[in-house]
Amino acid sequence: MEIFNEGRALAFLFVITLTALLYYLTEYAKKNDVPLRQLASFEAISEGVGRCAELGRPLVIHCGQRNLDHPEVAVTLSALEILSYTAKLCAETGVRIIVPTMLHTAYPVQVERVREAYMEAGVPDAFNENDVRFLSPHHQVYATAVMSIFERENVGANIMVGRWSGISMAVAETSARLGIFGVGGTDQPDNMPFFIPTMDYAIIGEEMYALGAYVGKEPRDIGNIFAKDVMKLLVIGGILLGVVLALAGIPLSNLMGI
Amino acid sequence: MSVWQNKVPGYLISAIILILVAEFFFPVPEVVQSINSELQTFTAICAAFAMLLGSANIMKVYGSRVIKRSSNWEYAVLLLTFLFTTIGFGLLEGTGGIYFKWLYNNVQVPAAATVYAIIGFYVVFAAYRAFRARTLEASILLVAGFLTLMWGSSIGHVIWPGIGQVVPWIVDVPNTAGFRGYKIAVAIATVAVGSALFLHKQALFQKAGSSGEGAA
Amino acid sequence: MTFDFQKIDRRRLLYVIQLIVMAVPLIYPIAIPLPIDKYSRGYHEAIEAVPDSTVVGYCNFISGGQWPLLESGAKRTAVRLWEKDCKIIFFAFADVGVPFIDLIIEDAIQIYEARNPGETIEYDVDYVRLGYIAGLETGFAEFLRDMKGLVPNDYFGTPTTSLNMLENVNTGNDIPFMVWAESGTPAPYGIRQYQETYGGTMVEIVVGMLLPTISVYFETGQVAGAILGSAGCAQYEYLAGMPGPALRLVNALSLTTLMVLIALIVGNIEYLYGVLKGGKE
Amino acid sequence: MDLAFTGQLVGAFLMICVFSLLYKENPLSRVAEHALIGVAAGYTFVTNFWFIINTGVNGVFNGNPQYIIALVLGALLFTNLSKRWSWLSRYGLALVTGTGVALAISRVVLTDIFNQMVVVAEPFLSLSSPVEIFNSVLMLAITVSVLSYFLFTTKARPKQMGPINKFGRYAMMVSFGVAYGTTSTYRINMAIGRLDALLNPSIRSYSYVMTAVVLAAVIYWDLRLRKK
Repeated sequence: MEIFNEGRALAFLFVITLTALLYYLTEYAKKNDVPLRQLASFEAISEGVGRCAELGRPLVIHCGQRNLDHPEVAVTLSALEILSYTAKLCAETGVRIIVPTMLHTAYPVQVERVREAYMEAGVPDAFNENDVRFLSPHHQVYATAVMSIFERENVGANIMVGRWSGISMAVAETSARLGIFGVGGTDQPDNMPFFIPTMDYAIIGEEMYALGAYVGKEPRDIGNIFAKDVMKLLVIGGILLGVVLALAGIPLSNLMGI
Repeated sequence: MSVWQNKVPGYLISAIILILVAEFFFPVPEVVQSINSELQTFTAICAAFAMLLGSANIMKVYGSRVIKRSSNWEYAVLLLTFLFTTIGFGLLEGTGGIYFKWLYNNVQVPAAATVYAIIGFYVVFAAYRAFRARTLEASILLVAGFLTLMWGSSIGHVIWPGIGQVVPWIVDVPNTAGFRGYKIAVAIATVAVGSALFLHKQALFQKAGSSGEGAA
Repeated sequence: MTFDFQKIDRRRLLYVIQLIVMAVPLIYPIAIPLPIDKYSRGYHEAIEAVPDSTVVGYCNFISGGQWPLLESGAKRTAVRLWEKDCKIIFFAFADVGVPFIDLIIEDAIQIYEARNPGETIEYDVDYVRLGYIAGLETGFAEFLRDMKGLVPNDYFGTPTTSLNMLENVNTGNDIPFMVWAESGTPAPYGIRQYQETYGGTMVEIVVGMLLPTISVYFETGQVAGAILGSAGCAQYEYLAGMPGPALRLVNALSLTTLMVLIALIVGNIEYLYGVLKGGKE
Repeated sequence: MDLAFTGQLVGAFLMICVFSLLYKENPLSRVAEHALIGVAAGYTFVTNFWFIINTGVNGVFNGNPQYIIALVLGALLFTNLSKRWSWLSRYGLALVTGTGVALAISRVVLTDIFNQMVVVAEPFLSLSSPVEIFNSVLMLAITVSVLSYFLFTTKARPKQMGPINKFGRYAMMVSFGVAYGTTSTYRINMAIGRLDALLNPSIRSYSYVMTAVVLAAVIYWDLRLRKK
C-alpha cells in the first residue's frame, strides 16, 4: 500500500515544514529580536484613528467579502486581527468605530472582537453593539448601504481589509471622492488596481497577511512572518533549481511527482 | 469555564483540520472518508443557520430603528415590509412559488444588477480623476491599463493595428509572471494561517495574545 | 464651496455624456469594424466540426447581470447545434442558472424555426432538461460517472431512464462535446473533470474579464474556443451568420471604452499641466 | 396588465431609482435600496430556511440522525445575540472555519505553489528562439522579484535587495494595469447591459416617462435641500 496519495508527498512535506518552522520560529522570536521592515499601511492605521479623533468623526473599518466557511478564510482572519487593533485604538482615543459587514459567519466574531477591544481599553460601556452592522450578504446591496453610511455619518477614515471583489471600486472611489482618509487593499490581484489610486495607503497582496501580524507584535505573529519568509526563500530556491535542472534537460514536474 | 469557552473550540478546529487534511495527503480508510463527507454537510447546514442569523440581525437593526424612531425610520418600515412579505410568500409557497419568484426577479435582480452597473459609471469618472501618472509606478499601471482597454475596444484596433500583437504579449508574459509571484506569496500565507490555527497560534475568536497562547 | 460645486458638476457632466455615448448605439445601429479574435474563431470552428447528431452537454451558469452580455451567444450556440441535428442535454450547477435555461431554450427555438421554416424542435428528441444539480466539482464528477443515478428525474419530473434521447447516454464517454456557459468566477473544474478525464471537446461562454484564465487553457488546447463577453457574442453572431443584439452592445462598449481612454488622457494632461505650472493639481 | 409585464415595469422603475444615485442620494434611491435589502434578506432567509428543513431536519427523520449535531451547532449560533452565552456560538464557528481552512490547505499547495513553480522553470527545457529566451528569462526575473518583494523580516530581506524589490513592484504594476483594463471593460459592459434592458422596445416608452419623472423629483428635492 502506498503511504501517500499520488503526487502529494512533496506537498505534505511543504505543509509540515511550514508548520514546524512556525513552531520553532515562534520560540525563537520569544528569545530574540526579529526586526521587521517598515510597512507604511501599519502606521497609516494610527494616522487614520488620529485624524478621526481630531475631527471628531467616526471611523469605518470593514473586513472584506470572504466568509469564515470559505476555503479562502485566511485573509479574513488577518482582517479580524487588524479590526481588533483598530478597535482598541479607537476605544482608547474615544473615536466612534463603525463596522459594517456582509459576512454572516464573521459577524458574531466581529461583535466579540470589538466588544473585547473596548473591555481591554477599560471602557466597556462605550461599546455600541449597533455599530457593528450586518448590512446584507449581497455584494451590491452592501455597497449601496456602505456608500450611504459614508455620506450620512460624516466618516473620517475608511479602512478596507480582507478580500474585496468588484464592489471595492464603488466603495473605495466613493470614500476617495468624499475626501475620507483611506487605507486598504485586497489579497487578490484583479481588484487591486482600484485601490492604488483611491487609497492614501494601499495594502498590496500578501501585505494584508503581514499587516495582520504587525498589529499583534506577539512572538507568534513575528514567528509567523519569519516562517513565511523562509518558505518564500525556499520556493525561490526551488524555482532556480528547477531552471538549472531544465537547462540540463530534467523537468521539475517529474521531480515533484506532479 | 474558560476551558469550554476557549480551549475546546480550539481543539475542535485542530481536530477538523487534521482529519480533512489527512484525507488529502494519505490513503485513509473509508470510515474517515465518510466522516469527512458528513463534516462538509454539517458545515453547509451550520452556514445556513449563520445566514438566518444574518437575516435576524437585519430585522434587529432595522426594527430598533423603527422602535426608536431614529432618523429615516420610515425607510426601515418599508424594508421590513418587503422583508416579511418575501418571507411570508417564501414560507407559504416554497422557493418555487409565483409571488416569491416575482419579488426575486423583479425587485432583487434588477435593483442589484443596477447597483453593479453604477460601477460602470464610476469607471469613467475614476479614469478622469484618479488614474494619474503621479509616480513612475502609477505611470506603469496607467500605460498597461490604457493599452489593455484600447485592445478591448474594436476602435482601438482601428486606431493602431499593432495593438493586436502588443497586448497579448503583455497579458501572456509580464502580467502572468507578476500575478504568479503575487499568488505564490498569498498561497504561502494561506497555508501558514491554517497551520497557525492548527497549532493554536492564530486567534479566531479573540484578539491575538489577549489570553496568552492557546486561546483559540 | 465653489470648488466643490465645480467638482460635482464635472462629474455629472461626465455621467450625462457617458449615458448618451452608451445609449445611442443601443437605439440607433451604427457600423464599427469588428475584429475577430482567435477565441471566437476557435469556438466557431469547434462547433462546425461537431459531427451530425452528436449528443452535447450544455451547462449554464449565466444569470442576472451577465445575462444581457452573453445571451446572444448562448442561444445561437443551441440553434447552430440543432441545425446539425445534435441532441442537447441542458443542466446547471448553480441554482440561479436554472431559470435562464428556460430563456435560452425558448428563444433558441424561435430563432431556429425562423431560420428553418417547417422544422420543429421537440423535447426528448432534440433536447432534455435536467435542472439544478448540487455539489459543483464533486457533483460534476459524479454526473459524468453515472448521470441517471445522480439525476433520477428530469426537470419536469420524468424519470431519466424513460427518456428516449438518453437511452444510450450515461457517462462522460457518451457526451463527445460540452458547452460550458459560465458567468462570473471561472470554474476550471469543468475542464478537469470532463476534458481531462473523458477527452471530449469543450467550448466556453464567459465574460471578457476571464480572458487571462481562459487564455491559459486555450493555449494548451483544453478549451477549443471561447466566446468572451458581448464582443465574443458579436463575433459569433457574425461567424455563424445570425445577426443579433450583441453587435449593438459591443458597439456601445467600443464607444464607451474610447471615452474612458479620452478621460484618461484628458485627466492626465490636466494633471501634467498643473504640475508644470507649479500648482498642486 | 399581466404579472410579467407589471414585473418588468416595477423592475425598470427600481433600476431608474438606483441610477438616480448618479445624480445624488435621494428619497427614491433610498426606497430602491431598502426594498432591495428587504427582499434580499427575505430571500436569504427563505432559501436557507428550506435548505435546513430539506437537508437537515428531513435528514434526521430519514436515516441521518447524526444531522442533529449540525442542527444543534447551528442553533447555538443564535446565542450570539446574548452577551452571556455568546461563547456557545464558538462551537458552530469552529466547525465552519476548520472545514474552510482545511480545504484551503489541501488545495492551495499544489495549484498555487507547485504548479506555478513548474510553469516558471519548464520553459527552459526547450528554448529555441531568442524571443523565447527573452520571455522565459523575463518571467523568471519577474516572478522571483515579486516574491522577494513580499519578504518582511530584515533577516530574509537585506537592504541590498532594494533594487530587486523595486523591480518586483514595478512588474506588479503591469499586472494591475492589465487587471484594470479587463475589469473596467467588464464593469462598463454591465452598465450597458442594464441600459439595454431599460431600452427594451416593449417598455422603452415607459422608461422614458419614468426617467423624466424620477429626474424631476430628484432635482426638486436637491433644490429644496439647497435652499434650506
